[in-house]
Amino acid sequence: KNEEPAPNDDSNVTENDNNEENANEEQDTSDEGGEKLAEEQVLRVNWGSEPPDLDPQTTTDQVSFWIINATLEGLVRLNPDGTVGKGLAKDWEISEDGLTYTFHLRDAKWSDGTPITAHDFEFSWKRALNPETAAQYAYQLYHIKNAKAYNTGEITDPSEVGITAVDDKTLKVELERPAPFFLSLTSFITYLPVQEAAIEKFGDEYATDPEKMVYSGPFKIGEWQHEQKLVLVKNENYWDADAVKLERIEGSMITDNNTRVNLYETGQLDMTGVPSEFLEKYQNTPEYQSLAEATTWYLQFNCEDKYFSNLNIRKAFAYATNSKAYVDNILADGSLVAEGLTPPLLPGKDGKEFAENRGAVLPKFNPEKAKEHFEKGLEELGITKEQFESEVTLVCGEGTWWSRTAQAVQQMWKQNLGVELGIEQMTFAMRLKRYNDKDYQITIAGWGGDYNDPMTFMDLFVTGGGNNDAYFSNEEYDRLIEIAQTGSGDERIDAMVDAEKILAEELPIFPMFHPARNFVQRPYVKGVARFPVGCDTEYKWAYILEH
Amino acid sequence: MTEERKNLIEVRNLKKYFEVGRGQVLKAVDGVSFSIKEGETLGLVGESGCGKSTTGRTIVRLYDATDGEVIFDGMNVHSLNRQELKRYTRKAQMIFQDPYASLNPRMTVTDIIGEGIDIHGLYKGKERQKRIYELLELVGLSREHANRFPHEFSGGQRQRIGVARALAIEPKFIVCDEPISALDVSIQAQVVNLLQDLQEEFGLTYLFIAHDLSMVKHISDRIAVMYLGVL
Amino acid sequence: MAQVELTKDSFEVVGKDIEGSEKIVRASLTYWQDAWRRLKENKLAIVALVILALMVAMAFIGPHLTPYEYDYQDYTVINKAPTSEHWFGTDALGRDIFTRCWEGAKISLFIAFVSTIINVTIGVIYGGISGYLGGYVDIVMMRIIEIVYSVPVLLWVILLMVVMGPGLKTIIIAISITGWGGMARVVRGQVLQLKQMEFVLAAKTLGADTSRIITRHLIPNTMGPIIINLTFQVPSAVFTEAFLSYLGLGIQPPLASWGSLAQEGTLMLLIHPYQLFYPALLISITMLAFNVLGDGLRDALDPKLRM
Amino acid sequence: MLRYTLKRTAIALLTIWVVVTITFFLMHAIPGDPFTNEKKIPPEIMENLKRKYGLDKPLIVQYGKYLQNLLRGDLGDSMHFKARSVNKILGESFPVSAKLGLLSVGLGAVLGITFGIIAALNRAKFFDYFVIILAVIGVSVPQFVFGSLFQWLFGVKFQWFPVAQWGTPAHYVLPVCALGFRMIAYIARMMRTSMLDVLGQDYVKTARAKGLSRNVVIWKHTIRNAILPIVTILGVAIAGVVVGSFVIEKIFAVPGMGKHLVQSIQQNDYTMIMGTTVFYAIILIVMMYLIDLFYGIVDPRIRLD
Amino acid sequence: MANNQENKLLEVDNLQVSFHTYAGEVKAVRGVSFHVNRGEALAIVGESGCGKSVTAQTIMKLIPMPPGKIKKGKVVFDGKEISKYTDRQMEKIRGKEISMIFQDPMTSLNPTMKVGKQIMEGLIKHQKMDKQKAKERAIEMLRLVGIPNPAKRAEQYPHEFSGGMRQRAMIAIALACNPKLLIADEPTTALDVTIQAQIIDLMQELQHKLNTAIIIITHDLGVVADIAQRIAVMYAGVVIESGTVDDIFYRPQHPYTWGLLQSVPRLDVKEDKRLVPIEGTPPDLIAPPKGCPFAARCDHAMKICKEQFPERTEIDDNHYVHCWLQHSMAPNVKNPIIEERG
Ligand SMILES: Nc1ncnc2c1ncn2[C@@H]1O[C@H](COP(=O)(O)OP(=O)(O)OP(=O)(O)O)[C@@H](O)[C@H]1O
Ligand SMILES: Nc1ncnc2c1ncn2[C@@H]1O[C@H](COP(=O)(O)OP(=O)(O)OP(=O)(O)O)[C@@H](O)[C@H]1O
Ligand SMILES: [Mg+2]
Ligand SMILES: [Mg+2]
Repeated sequence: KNEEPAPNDDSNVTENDNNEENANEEQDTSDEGGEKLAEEQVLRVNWGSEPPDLDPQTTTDQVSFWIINATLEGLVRLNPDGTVGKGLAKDWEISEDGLTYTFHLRDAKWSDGTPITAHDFEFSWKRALNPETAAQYAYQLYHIKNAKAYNTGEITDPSEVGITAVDDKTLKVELERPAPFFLSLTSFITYLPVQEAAIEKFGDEYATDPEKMVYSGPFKIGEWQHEQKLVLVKNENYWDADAVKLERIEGSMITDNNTRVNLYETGQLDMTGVPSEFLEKYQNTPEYQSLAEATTWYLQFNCEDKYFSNLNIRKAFAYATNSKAYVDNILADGSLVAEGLTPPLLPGKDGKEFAENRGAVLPKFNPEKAKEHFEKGLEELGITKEQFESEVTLVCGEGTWWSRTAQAVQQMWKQNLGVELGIEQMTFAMRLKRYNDKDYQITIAGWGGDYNDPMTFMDLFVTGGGNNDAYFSNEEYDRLIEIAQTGSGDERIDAMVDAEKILAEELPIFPMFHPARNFVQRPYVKGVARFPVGCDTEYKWAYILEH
Repeated sequence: MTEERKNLIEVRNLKKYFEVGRGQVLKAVDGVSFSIKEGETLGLVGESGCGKSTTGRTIVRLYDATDGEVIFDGMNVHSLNRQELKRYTRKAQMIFQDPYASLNPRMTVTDIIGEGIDIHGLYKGKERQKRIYELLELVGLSREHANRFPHEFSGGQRQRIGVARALAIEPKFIVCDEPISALDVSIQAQVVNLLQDLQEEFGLTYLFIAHDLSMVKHISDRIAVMYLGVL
Repeated sequence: MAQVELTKDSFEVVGKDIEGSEKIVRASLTYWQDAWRRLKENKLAIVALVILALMVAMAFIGPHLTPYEYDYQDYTVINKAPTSEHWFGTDALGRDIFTRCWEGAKISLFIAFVSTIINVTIGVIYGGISGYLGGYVDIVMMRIIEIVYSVPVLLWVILLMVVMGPGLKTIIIAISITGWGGMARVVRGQVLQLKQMEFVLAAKTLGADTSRIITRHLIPNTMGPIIINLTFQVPSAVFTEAFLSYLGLGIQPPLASWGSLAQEGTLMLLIHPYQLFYPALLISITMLAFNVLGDGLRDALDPKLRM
Repeated sequence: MLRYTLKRTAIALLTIWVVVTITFFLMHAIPGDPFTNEKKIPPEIMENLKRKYGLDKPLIVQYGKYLQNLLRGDLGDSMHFKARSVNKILGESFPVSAKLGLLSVGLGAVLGITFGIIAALNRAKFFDYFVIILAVIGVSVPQFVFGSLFQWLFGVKFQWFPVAQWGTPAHYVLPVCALGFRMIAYIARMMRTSMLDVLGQDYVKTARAKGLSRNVVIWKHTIRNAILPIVTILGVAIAGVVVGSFVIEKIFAVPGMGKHLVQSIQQNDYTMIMGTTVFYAIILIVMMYLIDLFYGIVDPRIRLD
Repeated sequence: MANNQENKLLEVDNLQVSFHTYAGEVKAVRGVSFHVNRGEALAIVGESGCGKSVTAQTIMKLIPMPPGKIKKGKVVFDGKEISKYTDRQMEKIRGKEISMIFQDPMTSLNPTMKVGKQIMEGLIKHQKMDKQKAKERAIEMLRLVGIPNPAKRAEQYPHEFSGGMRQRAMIAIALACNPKLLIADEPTTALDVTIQAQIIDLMQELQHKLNTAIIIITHDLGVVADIAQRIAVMYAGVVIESGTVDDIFYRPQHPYTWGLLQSVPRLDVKEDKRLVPIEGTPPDLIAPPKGCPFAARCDHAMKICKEQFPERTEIDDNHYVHCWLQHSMAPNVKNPIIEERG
């Protein structure tokens, strides 16, 4: 999914998503043995901003994700430990070839009391693919047979799409090609069903008002004061209502970092992300927690640029970048130094994380080598350092965080490479235009995983890939990714490990670090599950201890 | 008064109306006719508010006439184009009623007197300076005063600066709009004497506006009395 | 009064001495010399002027008073409160705030001066023309100001950034896009009054054209309000720049301006207040100096206060 | 009067049209579109989106359509807040901003004018210096500093007022103060100058010569004449402040219009950009008109024509 | 005159007023003394800038402070030393006991208040009239000062008045409350002759009916002759000669007074006679000369004149002069005025 904005960046107003409000606390999901529940099961959180769109098929932003995830139920719902748990599907079968999934739905009801059927799923998924819906995340469904063709207008008959409600309780899904992560993907927001009747009834008005939606998840929207407050209340019609302890989730919409912290300080929030500025204050308190995030920040080189098409130049900048010093000193918040593109937490083989299978593949910080490569590169290009300096800039986004990172690496290069580059800070739209126009040389970019598989990172840099802003092109890499996409089991993982090595060798990007999610949470708040990918905060199992 | 002297300026049925909101019209000057011969002084008197200043200002084209003609030296002042108008301003000048208000407080005397010279490009550089000194001395001030500001002068001296400014571009005709009524007696005398001296020396023609009959009588060859916009 | 002894001699008639009496005791000076003299007599204004001069001087000297470059990062002293090594403390990248403050002074003062000059020039001329010509010209010109105010300035700024690329020039133009409007309106108001004054009519009689009347007669007499307004424009330029920086449209890092330093400092307000304090202090001192100097200037240029 | 009003209205409409036109084309000239995320959308989907929002048509057609809708008072649907119309968003956020803005202008005007008057009456005395310093602090310390400081001091430290958010009048206090502070400073400074000017006028002397008490002289003869420049400032200030302050709304989590002014541009939310612009333009023009009317009321010498 | 003490309404004693400006201390009034009896009219004449207005405004405590400052001297009105009064105490005197007509009618009226209202204000305050009565009285006053159609005019703003009318409105304000003392600072400059005569009549009527004392400041000697009983001639911040009207017009002693009288054009003198101006300008009050301030412009100046300010010489009971020519050692100078008028 989206490239995350800078963690704890104060400028998150500019982006659709907003993830400062996260935490992951797997250890808290234990039973409440010996714990006494509080009388009032009210959790006070900060959504960060107004959810722009609560229609699961069209929405794209993090805030809406949290709310939709809490109010709608999919076929599956991730367990607190990240494994696939049961949702509306009570069980399912996967065909041998991995191409056909058959889901059996349980008896569950919408919040208005009507039963939830397989037809709702068929309707919703096809709705996501219908070109008229113009769902941005329609491509999340492209794994399904003919989904892309239908969405792009190549075919117009929705019945050709591999989604069929066999009967009220059975949903059959045919895939274009095997996708081992498809099951977990059905918990993704775009896959969550809306009630057909509600869409017909409310039309464009759907999800504009708590009264104009029908819920299937653990919570309903109780109150929605635009741009101020959105309150979730328990949905008594939820199939697993017994497991839901919280009565209310009171969510405010606060963007400012200082304000969030101040509200936490004065007891008006039960949890909040900790902006980097406040780390020192909270780092040593019991309320502070830091979790890894399935996100990677990297230097990205434009491989079609006059200078950065030269491998030696790219290598020079990679060797000259001391990620560890940056992570330890500037971030100092539990972020991890990157050892490859794919962050930890994503599954690999042998019961280990992919990152472990891969190991550390990146060039290690080495100023001597950096200079060597730089000299060589300049020679190959036939230019002087001054020329290089005068023409090359580092492009970065707006906001304090971004500029700080840019300044840190810029200084590293100045000290280690003797090259002083200019920094160009700009707005998101301007930066994107520069990327699209191939009109940049180096930039700082980040990528956050969409689903629980290394592929969510690895397919980034295939030739002509939509998000391949490095304009990297390598046949071997493309081949390996192809194998990983169509293959299965260990073969996939090995192919992706090899692909990582190519990235580390060819360096279209130089991964720097995986940010941590830092937050404070009152000790009496338990059971909030946090995930590294997708909708990252799960409130279903949360509860409040007596305090 | 010698008959052969020709009329320098002829005002024929001059009208000047002001629009005072909501379509109402104030007839400040309503059909005034008179003529002034070369070298003559015409005194214009009348009650306060009867349109004397307006007449004067319309003659030098500070206002556009609503109707009527001002013939100066054979040409109609109100149908001149820009170029001709500039030439006309060289010949007809005005001394203003209020010596305090009519000098720009942020200009030196040199600048004030020199302005007309610059506009009409009469003299440049050293000659300009020389001319300004001449003018200062002519109106009874000294070179010393050239670099000073209006506020450093007494009322009479200011009025004299106003006269020097008018004379700087060597006009033939000067409208003197109550040049003295704001001054005290001793200074009034200075200014009036100065005007008379200049008339003798350069053969200037004056339209002398005042409400003080005794002063007008003292200076004028002929007197016209205005009442409610008409003579 | 000490009595002078009266002798016959004392009563010798000497007659009048006009030259002596007409001599105004003060030396003759030009307008600006005179204003300067008056300004010099205003001690407060001189103090302000000295402070401003010091600020400018420090902008050049300040960064060299420390062994650090403004962009030198020392990871061992991140976010350290002021010490004898780092007089204003260090920031989140371990840079010396003292050095950065003075480096920032260069930029902020430059932006403040230049954009203020541009704003004042455009605003004054525009307002002068609008007020003097009046009528339909005035109506149209005032509507143009409304239009310029209404079209979101950020759109212009972004367009500028795209077309011209980031940089001081772009920032200054961006700040100037709307900055002149307020000044224009103030000047117009004054000119509407002034143009009725007789000295303007007098200039007209001399055949002065419009541009001459506006520049030589009207504008100099509007100096008071212009200066008051100007002292408000200076901080406003500094903060507009900070806001642009905040949106990624301002000064490019690692350079910093006072505005962006203060902006960053605010993030640290609750933890490391000194990071805000010093830039804010410098801004405030400068603005105070500007204001006091402005007051002094206004008095010095105001004929009512002259004798 | 009627004719004048009609004339002004016609000119105002023309002005708004120009604003709309410039903004419309400017907004399309800058990079980006409403749907671009960091994560790029496949081009086919982008086409679907553009078709849905009518962005696939030639610009001039879109412009014509927009004008048409505008004439009907329909500002369209926001492209960011998918299911909310611009009319609705403005309808919800404007009253909040307006309340906040008017309160702060009110505070600024009342205190600013009072301070200005007192300072002028005590020229070169303690209170005068106090006001000058206050004014300098007010204009030289950025608003975000005041916002953050007030929040921390009165919200966290002393807990006198709510830290942030909107609701009860107690919530208004801090943002109003933070916004108002600058106003107070600005107005006090202007009022002081203006008062000093008027106090030196002869007619004030006349009033005193009549034996009127100091208060009557100040209230009836001085303030009215000194207030004109303040009215000029206030008019523009009100227009600026009732549409909200981005910074203050962000700090105090106020659900106002200010954020939309900035955000809509950052998000390329076309309809929202247009909507806020038109809205602001109308307010500004109305304020200007009111100023002119007010001029006439305060000072009978100023005629409307 | 024995009735002096009770009869004296106002006494100004050695008044010194300065203005502090950047350029230095402007010594506008440098020791002025005079008195006004009840029902009497005193004229103060003198060249522009000699301190007439400042003196008048100091009596009312209306000079701006700062920059103005009363350095010395006292003002006694009706037995009360009002120079010691606070502003608040002065409020009871101003308008009611002493009222003033200001020199500049253009700027002395509040531009944003209807003329009628401006007249009413004082009436309501001092005469405790209600609004209706005050309004009637205000209209009455306007009629008295010769403004046609007063009821309509009362509803107009000052800018709708012509210069002359504004001056008359000022006069109406000052006369409205029947003060004991009226200070009129050049009340008739902007008026044409007929109106001027009307106003003078009005003031005289007031003087006779209500026994009002008047200080009239003017440079129009014609007016002085009509209304005043006594004249004080000021020059550069000091009174240099004072006496009855006849004293000053027919037996003036100071060369400056002579100059003043000679520079007035008169309808009775034959046309082409040139006016005789006083040449030169008054001294700069920042650095006034230590001797007689007129010395530099005086045909008869002597060495001593430049050294020392002449002492007061009493010519007769009410007539005194400060001039060294009065000194026994001074040469005899023939008095041009006495010559001319016999
Ligand atoms: N710009 C103007 N707009 C409207 N009315 C005007 C204007 N100028 C003059 N008037 C009016 O025209 C009439 C004549 O005015 P003018 O100034 O000519 O009088 P005046 O005879 O010179 O009087 P004074 O002796 O006071 O100078 C007056 O009623 C005046 O109010
Ligand atoms: N506010 C002030 N600040 C400084 N100097 C002042 C001030 N008011 C008056 N003066 C000076 O005091 C002196 C006396 O002024 P005053 O107004 O009494 O003159 P005047 O005799 O009334 O003259 P006029 O006939 O012009 O009215 C002048 O030199 C004047 O410049
Ligand atoms: Mg006139
Ligand atoms: Mg006077």
